[in-house]
Amino acid sequence: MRPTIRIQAEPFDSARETDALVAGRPDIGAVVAFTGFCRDEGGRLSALELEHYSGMAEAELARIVETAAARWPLSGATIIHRFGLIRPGEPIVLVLTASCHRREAFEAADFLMDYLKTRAPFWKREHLVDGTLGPWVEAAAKDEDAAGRWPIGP
Amino acid sequence: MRPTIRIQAEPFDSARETDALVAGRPDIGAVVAFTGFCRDEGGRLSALELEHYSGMAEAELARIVETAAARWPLSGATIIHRFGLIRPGEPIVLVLTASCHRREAFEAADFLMDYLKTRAPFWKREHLVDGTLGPWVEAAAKDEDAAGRWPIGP
Amino acid sequence: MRLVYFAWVRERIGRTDEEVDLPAAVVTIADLVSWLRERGEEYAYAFENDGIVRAAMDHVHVGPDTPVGNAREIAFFPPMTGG
Amino acid sequence: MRLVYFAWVRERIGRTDEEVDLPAAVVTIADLVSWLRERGEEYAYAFENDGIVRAAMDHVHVGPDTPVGNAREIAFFPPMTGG
Repeated sequence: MRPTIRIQAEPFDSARETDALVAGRPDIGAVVAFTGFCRDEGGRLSALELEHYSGMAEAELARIVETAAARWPLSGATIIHRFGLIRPGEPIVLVLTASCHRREAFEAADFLMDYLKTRAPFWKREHLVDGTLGPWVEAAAKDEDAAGRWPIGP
Repeated sequence: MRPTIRIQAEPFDSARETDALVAGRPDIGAVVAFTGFCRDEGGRLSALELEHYSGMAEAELARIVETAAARWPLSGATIIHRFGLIRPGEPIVLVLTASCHRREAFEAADFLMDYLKTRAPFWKREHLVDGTLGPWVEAAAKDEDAAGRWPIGP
Repeated sequence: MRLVYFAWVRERIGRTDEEVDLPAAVVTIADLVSWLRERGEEYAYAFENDGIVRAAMDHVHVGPDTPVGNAREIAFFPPMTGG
Repeated sequence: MRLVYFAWVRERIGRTDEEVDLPAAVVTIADLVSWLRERGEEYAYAFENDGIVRAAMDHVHVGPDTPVGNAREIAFFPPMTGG
């Protein structure tokens, strides 16, 4: 399984990524796609600014996918994470998992998101609708808890 | 929440369905998309034929979505299920769930697939590569078990 | 009352649907299955094993003890295999 | 050795990266943090609370007891908030 991992400023096309994942693979029965979007937080935000640690981000995502692939029989996996200024309603992250059966695809996608949230070196900062720069988003304790749901971690 | 439920012979476009689900909804932070594909079962199948109970299929999918919406705070949900002859590699079913946060979207999509598998009136029949008609697919005990994972059922 | 059949239940019975007038003795879905079994070997074949064939009344899943009442349409079909 | 900083750690220190020559007494990541704190109030501010700032050595997450060894690049950053 050779995963696709990309970190980019541009939006992505989840249908095209899914097509690429399943092309020529009639053994794949299930694909789970998670897309994370920028919320406006009740109209408070004009954008989120995503900073990342180039080099480590790619390496860490590759390690997270490797851990998932060792745990579930995946036919394929794709992670695309954007950086830069992202407006409410725009996608931030795409995680795709492909497997013969749905259980593995669901669990692996869920695991990838939990680990990505707590381990991939990305940081969000709020830009407010009044034109000012808001605070850096604080890490949610619930994300740490979610990553802790998986008995074997990377 | 007004779900989209469609039963159709034609393929679907998951990206377009996702766009429709999140358009004008900057409160949505997470969309989970499950796509089920026709497998070739090791090269044995030329197609799957999907029969359905028109009228009840739509009604049952609506009830399943209603049950999910009562349990998780969903911003939107889409189920599209195809019928007719479907070739290996082609999509059969799409389940989309949208929510503010990822946990609800993941759980609701997982639940919808489990219940759809055991309650929605669709039946699959195999068409074999040698040109003959294969058997009707038997219901998997693991699908019943999977639906039983959810303490409150429809 | 209209009866409809799907998948291998349809194939075994050899028809997609039919109109029937039920005798007063048919109260529940289970009674209806017993009555159908007596109508011919194609029905006996479709319902040969208890607890396999599922039923729906006016598009809602029902169990064997459900009274057929004034249902407009009752469906019989194998366990579902969609998705 | 190259040090790199991200998000509010970068803002508090006021730079994205720097080259440093570490004294022999700096053995672990925790030692490095203590040494940095002595370099000025901007560093003291960035590392004001123990256990908040995370570290990575050559692109791999590390804990405070990890020896810095011959690392080429050590990064300091807040808890991650991607996804």
